[in-house]
Amino acid sequence: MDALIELKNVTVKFPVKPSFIDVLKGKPQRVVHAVNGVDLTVMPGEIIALVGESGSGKTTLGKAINALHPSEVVGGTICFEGEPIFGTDGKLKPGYREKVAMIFQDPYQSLNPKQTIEKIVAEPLMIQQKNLSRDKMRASVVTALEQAGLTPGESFLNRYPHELSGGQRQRVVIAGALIVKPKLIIADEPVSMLDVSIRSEILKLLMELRERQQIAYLFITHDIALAWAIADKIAVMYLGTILEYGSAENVIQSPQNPYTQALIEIMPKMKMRRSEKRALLTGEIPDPIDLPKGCVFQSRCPRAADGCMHEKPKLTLVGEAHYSVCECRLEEMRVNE
Amino acid sequence: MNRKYIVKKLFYACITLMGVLLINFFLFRIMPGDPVSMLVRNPNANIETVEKMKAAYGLDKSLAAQFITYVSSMFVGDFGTSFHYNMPVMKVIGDRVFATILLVGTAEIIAIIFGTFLGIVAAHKRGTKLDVGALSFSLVTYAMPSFWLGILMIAFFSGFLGILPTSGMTSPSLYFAVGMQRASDIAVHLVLPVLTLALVLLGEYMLVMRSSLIEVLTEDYILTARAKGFDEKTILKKHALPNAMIPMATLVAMSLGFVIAGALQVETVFSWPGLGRLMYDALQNRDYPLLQGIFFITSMCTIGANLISDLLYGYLDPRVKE
Amino acid sequence: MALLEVDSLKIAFELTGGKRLKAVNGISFSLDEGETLALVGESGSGKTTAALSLMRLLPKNAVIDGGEIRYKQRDVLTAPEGMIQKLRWKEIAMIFQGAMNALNPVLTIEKQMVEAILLHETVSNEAAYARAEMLMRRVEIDPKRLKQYPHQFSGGMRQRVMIAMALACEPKIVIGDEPTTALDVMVQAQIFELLESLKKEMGLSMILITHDLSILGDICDKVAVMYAGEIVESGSVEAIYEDARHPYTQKLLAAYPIIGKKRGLPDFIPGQPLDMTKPVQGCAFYSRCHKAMPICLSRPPLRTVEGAHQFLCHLEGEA
Amino acid sequence: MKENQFIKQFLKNKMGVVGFSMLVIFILIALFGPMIVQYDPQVFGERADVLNPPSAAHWLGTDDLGRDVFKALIVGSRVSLIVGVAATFISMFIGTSVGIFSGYLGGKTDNVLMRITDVFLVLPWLPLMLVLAALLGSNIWNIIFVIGITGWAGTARIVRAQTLTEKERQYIERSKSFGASNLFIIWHHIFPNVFPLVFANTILVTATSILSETTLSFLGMGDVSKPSWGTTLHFAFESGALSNKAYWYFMPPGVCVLLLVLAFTLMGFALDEIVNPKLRQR
Amino acid sequence: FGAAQDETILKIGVKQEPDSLNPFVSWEMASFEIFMLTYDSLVKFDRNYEVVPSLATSWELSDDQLTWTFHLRDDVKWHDGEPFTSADVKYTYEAFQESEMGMYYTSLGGITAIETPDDYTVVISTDSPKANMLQNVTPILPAHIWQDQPLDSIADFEDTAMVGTGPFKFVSWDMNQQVVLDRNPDYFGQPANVDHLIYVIYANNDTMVQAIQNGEIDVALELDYVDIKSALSNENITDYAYEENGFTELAFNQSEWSGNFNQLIQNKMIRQAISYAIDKQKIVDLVYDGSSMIGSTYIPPSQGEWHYAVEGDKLRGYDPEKAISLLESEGFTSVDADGYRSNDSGDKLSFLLLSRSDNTSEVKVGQMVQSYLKAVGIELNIETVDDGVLYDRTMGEKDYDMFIWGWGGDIDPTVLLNVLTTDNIDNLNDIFYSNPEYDAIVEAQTHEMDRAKRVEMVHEAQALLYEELPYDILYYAENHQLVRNDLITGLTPTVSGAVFFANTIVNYADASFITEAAESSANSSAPAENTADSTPAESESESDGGGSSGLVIAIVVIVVIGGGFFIWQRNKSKKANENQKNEW
Ligand SMILES: Nc1ncnc2c1ncn2[C@@H]1O[C@H](COP(=O)(O)OP(=O)(O)OP(=O)(O)O)[C@@H](O)[C@H]1O
Ligand SMILES: Nc1ncnc2c1ncn2[C@@H]1O[C@H](COP(=O)(O)OP(=O)(O)OP(=O)(O)O)[C@@H](O)[C@H]1O
Ligand SMILES: [Mg+2]
Ligand SMILES: [Mg+2]
Repeated sequence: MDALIELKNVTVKFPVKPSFIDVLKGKPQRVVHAVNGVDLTVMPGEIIALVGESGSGKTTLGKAINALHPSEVVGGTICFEGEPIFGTDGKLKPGYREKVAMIFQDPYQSLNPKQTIEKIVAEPLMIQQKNLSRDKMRASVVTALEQAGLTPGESFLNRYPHELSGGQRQRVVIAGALIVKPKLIIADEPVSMLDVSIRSEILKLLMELRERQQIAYLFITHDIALAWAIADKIAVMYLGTILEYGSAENVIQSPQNPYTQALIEIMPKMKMRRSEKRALLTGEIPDPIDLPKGCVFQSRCPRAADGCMHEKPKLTLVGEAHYSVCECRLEEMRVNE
Repeated sequence: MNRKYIVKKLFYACITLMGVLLINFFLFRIMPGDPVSMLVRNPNANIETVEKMKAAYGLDKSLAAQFITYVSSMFVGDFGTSFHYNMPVMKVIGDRVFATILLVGTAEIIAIIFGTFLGIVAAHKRGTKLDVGALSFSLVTYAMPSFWLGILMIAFFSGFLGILPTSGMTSPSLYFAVGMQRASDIAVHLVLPVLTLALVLLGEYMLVMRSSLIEVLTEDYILTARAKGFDEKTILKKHALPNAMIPMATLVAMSLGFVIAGALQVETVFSWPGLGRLMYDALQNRDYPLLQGIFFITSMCTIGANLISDLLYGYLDPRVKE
Repeated sequence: MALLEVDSLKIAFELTGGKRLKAVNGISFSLDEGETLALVGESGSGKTTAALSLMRLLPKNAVIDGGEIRYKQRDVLTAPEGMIQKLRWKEIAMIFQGAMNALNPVLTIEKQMVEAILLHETVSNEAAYARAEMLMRRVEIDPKRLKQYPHQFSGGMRQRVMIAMALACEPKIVIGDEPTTALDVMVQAQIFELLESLKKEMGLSMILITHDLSILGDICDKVAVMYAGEIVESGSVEAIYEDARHPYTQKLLAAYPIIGKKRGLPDFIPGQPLDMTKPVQGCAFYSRCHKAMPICLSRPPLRTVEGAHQFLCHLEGEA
Repeated sequence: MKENQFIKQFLKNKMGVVGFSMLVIFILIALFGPMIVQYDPQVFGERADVLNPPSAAHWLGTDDLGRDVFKALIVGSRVSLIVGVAATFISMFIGTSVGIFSGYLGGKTDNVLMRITDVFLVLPWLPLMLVLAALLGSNIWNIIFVIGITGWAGTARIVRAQTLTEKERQYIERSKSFGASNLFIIWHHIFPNVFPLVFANTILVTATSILSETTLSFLGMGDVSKPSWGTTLHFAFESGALSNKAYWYFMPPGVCVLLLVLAFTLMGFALDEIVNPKLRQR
Repeated sequence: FGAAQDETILKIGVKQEPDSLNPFVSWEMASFEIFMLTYDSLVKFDRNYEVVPSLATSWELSDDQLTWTFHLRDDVKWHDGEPFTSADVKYTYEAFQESEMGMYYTSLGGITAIETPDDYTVVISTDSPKANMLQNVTPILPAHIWQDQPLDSIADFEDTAMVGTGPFKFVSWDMNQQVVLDRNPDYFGQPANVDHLIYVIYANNDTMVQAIQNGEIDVALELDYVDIKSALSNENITDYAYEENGFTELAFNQSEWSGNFNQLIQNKMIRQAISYAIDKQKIVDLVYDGSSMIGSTYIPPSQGEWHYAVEGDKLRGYDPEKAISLLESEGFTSVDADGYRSNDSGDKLSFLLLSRSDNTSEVKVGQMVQSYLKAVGIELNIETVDDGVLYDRTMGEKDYDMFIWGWGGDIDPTVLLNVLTTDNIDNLNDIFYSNPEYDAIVEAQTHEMDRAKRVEMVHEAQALLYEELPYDILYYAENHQLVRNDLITGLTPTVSGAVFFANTIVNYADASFITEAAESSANSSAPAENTADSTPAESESESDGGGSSGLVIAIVVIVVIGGGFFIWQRNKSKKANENQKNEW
């Protein structure tokens, strides 16, 4: 099968707003290396979870795929169905936005409180298909709402976001993404703001949509347990770099990278943990403006060796469909039951 | 507070200043009414006299040439010669500065003290009669045209009660007085204009202080302070006020700049010999250099006050970085 | 005797428009010296409200509708204001939800820490500063940073500063109101590690408020599960994890995906939390319960499983 | 916030209701007053009619040309209101546009617009108004223009600040992810959300505009062919009402201005409390 | 401090401030008055405006009427002690003539040479007979101070001491506040009775009237009747009313330029119709409460015989019927819905009037004119503009039909008559009026040394203007001067009716305070150095009665409020200290 989307050596570098004095002194422009040479492939209908600590560049990468960053800051190539999404003139290929939608973390914040649900859901159509008639638009809105599990769709049209519960709001967000019939949805922590008791409701909806419409997901989360629960593949990100990538089973059950291992280790397990000492990482996280020369994780890595300081390790195949930048393979994890 | 912040603000202030200079110059050039016309509406003037005066004031040159002269002389502190007073603008202004500073300064101090105080009381006793009273009082003074308030003051204190002088800064009969006698004479003349100006300012200060404090009092860190076991007064003083003072301080600093120009109404009503009235007279006399000078000075004050308020902001609020 | 006892406490908020919101609806629990109690429940279940009432910090529109709070056998709710001021921080301290806003932005960390010490204890300034430095070291922040302002710290550090501050007067009880939400797993682990060691060292009692059941095992002794202002189930952590009886607790536990366990979607609870301005008939969980029965429309009894493990349900409950 | 909820909140606010009622009364007076009272500023009284104290024939006495003060106030309410509202419209339009574009577009646009705003902010507004009024001549449209053009800078600042927080909202990001243009976002998201603030500010700016008109007129820069409260005050002060103790002449117009401005201020204050939930009465 | 309690200060309230104290620059009445007090001229006027000796004791005119010889006093000293000589006169006259600056320059017109045969004789030659030679009151300046100043920069010269020979010495001028003069004890004429003279400058009539009622000033000048009404009931105040030497006119655009104005205004009959339509008496009644004289001819009645009184049916009274019939006979018969007239070719009787915004009386007059014209079917739109704009629009753009403004005159009528001469177009002639016949009469009268004949010629000129009507003279405003009769005595009005600002300084010499006691109650003063020092020094002495009660009030208010604040604070902290005993 052909890849739906393929990232090759994607980088995102935000220029740091220089201080006035620096401009006067003529200091060179500094940049935040938010994403640093990421290769990633998403197949149609696949769920890839992107996990990592705060600030590791997950959202930035998601937005890069959604072409939300100005093209100057994005490097490398992003291909959609085999073609680069930016033409040679630097313009986004028409129609791309209809294929890729994004869902954001906070359902309370992603809906304009001043608009009716109808307007919110219809917004992509208003932007992308300007000459659609009102009736057609309304019909599509109703369909999208019902697909997102808000039935009957009509009863929601004239409501305002504040009249809905958190879960319903997130469904509205999803309906807004569905209305353009996307092939890829980038979901940036879509459930982390919801109460645990209703999270799975939303996740279930996403899964169903995949089944029905063959939508692929780039699922961004910092909860590795959640990734384990729903994703086909997991990519572990740290400081803009993917440190480990592979099928969920492989990554969770036989993590190859010390960082992945630490992440798994530290997750609460819903067990009494009186006697165990937590395997905390020590050391400072490097500044994304001045990335270290070698491995980005060296400063906190329990197994950092001399070599890690000098050479940037590459993602290499460490098992079947399993890549890691590091092969410090631990003994099998205790979590294997 | 970091240096970057200061440098940036200074730079912006300079840009603003340049903008002011530009507007200042061209605004007065496009004004109708040849300034010399004010001098020649006299049976004895003739055309040569007018030409001579124009030449004397540099009005016969081209606009561009005038602008260059204007800016370059401004840099050496020369604001030209007042058409009307035939004196260096700086000197004319200099003579008035004291009166305005005295008036505005006293009024500001009173307004700040009582405005803040009332605001604190009202916010603290929110919803009580005290609050409603203070609030109504402030809203009314805020809504009052200041010149009218001045007229009422004169009508009541000078006309009806006859205890305070109507206008001016000194009694003519005490012209030769010195020392305490003079000081008390000025003080007596100061009462009504200061009261008027202070009342007008006070309303706004009170309202801002009140809402700023109310807002601060809902913040989580106030809850923290309460949880620490502090009594209400200490919380107010040590935790709420430093935060509530931030908008207040910037408002005061900014209004300090405006108030000099705003004193125009009060100075006109009370014949107070300050910059505000000078400005009004200069406008009537179409005294460009003088008007420019005053505009420049007051804009400078405002820019300065803005700068102070920015710096104050940076000082009071450690969060301000860039 | 228990250090702190709460007995059928009821708290309501008076809303504009005359409505009343019953945020806490007759809860009882107790806390012994050195014990850690977890108050869990979803958003809006009344956890923060209950905690604030312990220090009498409720907002002005809150009304205590009944019940009692006893600290060291003395009634907290009726104590004079001066006494309460002494109770606060010296006896019971609190780590607030969102340390971001709980620290005064215009005062240095040092000032905020020292002022509490000086208020409650008669020590010299130097001693207070020395204590602050010690506390900073204790929470693994360079004491030099005492001179800095809150905004200069990262979220995790601020949380640690808040913890250090809570410990400044060596209180008997520390209440942690969701001290780790919005933090990374890595930072969360650090903070639990810290709390745990502090607790051991200082013999603290703690009340930990959270909506995350999965972390309980890391740090708590007892759990009280709240739903709509009521404690629907309480007991030791083991009892809850292994022998949850209330359908709500059971469902909640199943809602967490656990690494290593079977892959697949976790469970969820359909429906929405109650509108607490409306009166509750019978069991508050009725509308969302998968085991709801007609009898649930009447008030459920409090059942005891064994020891301190109790739950509020018409069903006998099975594990 | 939904409209009816907003209205409910407003109705609960005593200050807002008082202010609103006062405003309604003034609007009614301005609308119908001139139709009911017959007042022609060009009809002068006789010598004996000059500066007469209040009587049954002249409820608020007569002015220096023997005309009825009460009727003059009724007729003058129109000008005061129209000038206040129209000038506010101009300054709100400029201020809101500048604020939104500056805040939303950021970068160089922001810098340039804000520097211009700064200049307008530091120029002494009252003298500037006087200068411009002198420049343009004092007919009512010029007065409106002058008040409008000098009063927008503060609004621009406030709107910009609000836009800055507004543009960080996720729904803006969401809209962008669908490929929305800047204008689309400004029109559909930014503007509706800064509107409550703009509205509350409008009310307060109206108060200021009315005061400005009064002040300009008082200082002799008003349009004498369209008598307003300010021009009435001007003539009162200039024709010896004060020394002649003609309180009926200089008190009522001032009180009218005070009440009208107070009406707007009260409403603005109430709106502020509604728009800014932290100030809301508990 | 050697506070001399018995020094007297005459305090005169004025609205006008000197524009400059340099006679080459100044134009204002206030400056003119100060120059009269500090300097002297060769001759001056007495109360009846008769010419009397001043620096010149006597003078002769040659038979050809072209050479004047003035004999000067030999006992005059400048304020700095230098002797006054004929060289000073020569310097002064030549300086004004050569610099061509200032208000005195034109009155020296026609002088061709000045010779000084000795220190106390001045011989002045003219090219033709100079009728106004003795009306020339140019102040004589001290050559020893001024002569080093180059004439082309004489405008910048600041004679800060204002050294003169006059009865008063200049002390200081604080702008917008006061001008202070001291008595010159060595004055060669009658020295003043008062020790000091202060002009107190007021921005507003009302406050000035209030001030004289409160006793803050002794004299208040330049007031309208409406301003002083309240003071008239005060028996301690005497009102001196006088006709201003000037008029307020409704001016009509007579420009040949055919731009943006209604040409109909150049029709004499329409102008006359307008004149008939206006009820001048009612204007005077309402705006001045009847206390001004309605206008007729060009030279005001206050100039005595120079004024031409129109008689019989030539006098245009208020007659709207007549106005309408005039308009109809000019073809303006059709009346539109608004009541405005036009003629068959569609020319509308619609005019634009400019009036000065800072002159409330004129604004009111404009409004009344508007309503009178409306009554006869003429539409009048009013724009109020400030003086500068008015000047621009009249002299520059000429886009007006009428305006209201006024002129003030001199003792000699020439100055006023000159305004409407063709020579003065683009200068003083603000309506571009040109009439060769008129020009000729005005020119001729300046050389007519026979007074009776000259009066005849001046009347002729006025009759012409009255008929042609370039200006409709609306009224001769009446002005009022108030004096505290309980404090000041010795004042006698001049023939004009005024006491001060009346082209003569006799009343400054005559004014004296009634008793020491009365004066010292309103005045306790200490002599200052030459210039007054406004920074308060540390010294103690009691302040005056009215002021101190105000001060007391101010202090009391502050103390009460401050005390309240303090007590509130104290109460708070007390409360907070309770309940602090128990431990948990
Ligand atoms: N617009 C921007 N300009 C400059 N730096 C940015 C920008 N957006 C993100 N960054 C930086 O890029 C890095 C990655 O940020 P990103 O938001 O992608 O992290 P994340 O993994 O999504 O974190 P979180 O879990 O907190 O959402 C961070 O260091 C962040 O500060
Ligand atoms: N000051 C207040 N006024 C009115 N209602 C309030 C107030 N504070 C809280 N409430 C309401 O009381 C109920 C309980 O709130 P509380 O903050 O105790 O919940 P919580 O369990 O802490 O939730 P979360 O997990 O979101 O912090 C909620 O419905 C809330 O809306
Ligand atoms: Mg993110
Ligand atoms: Mg909470």
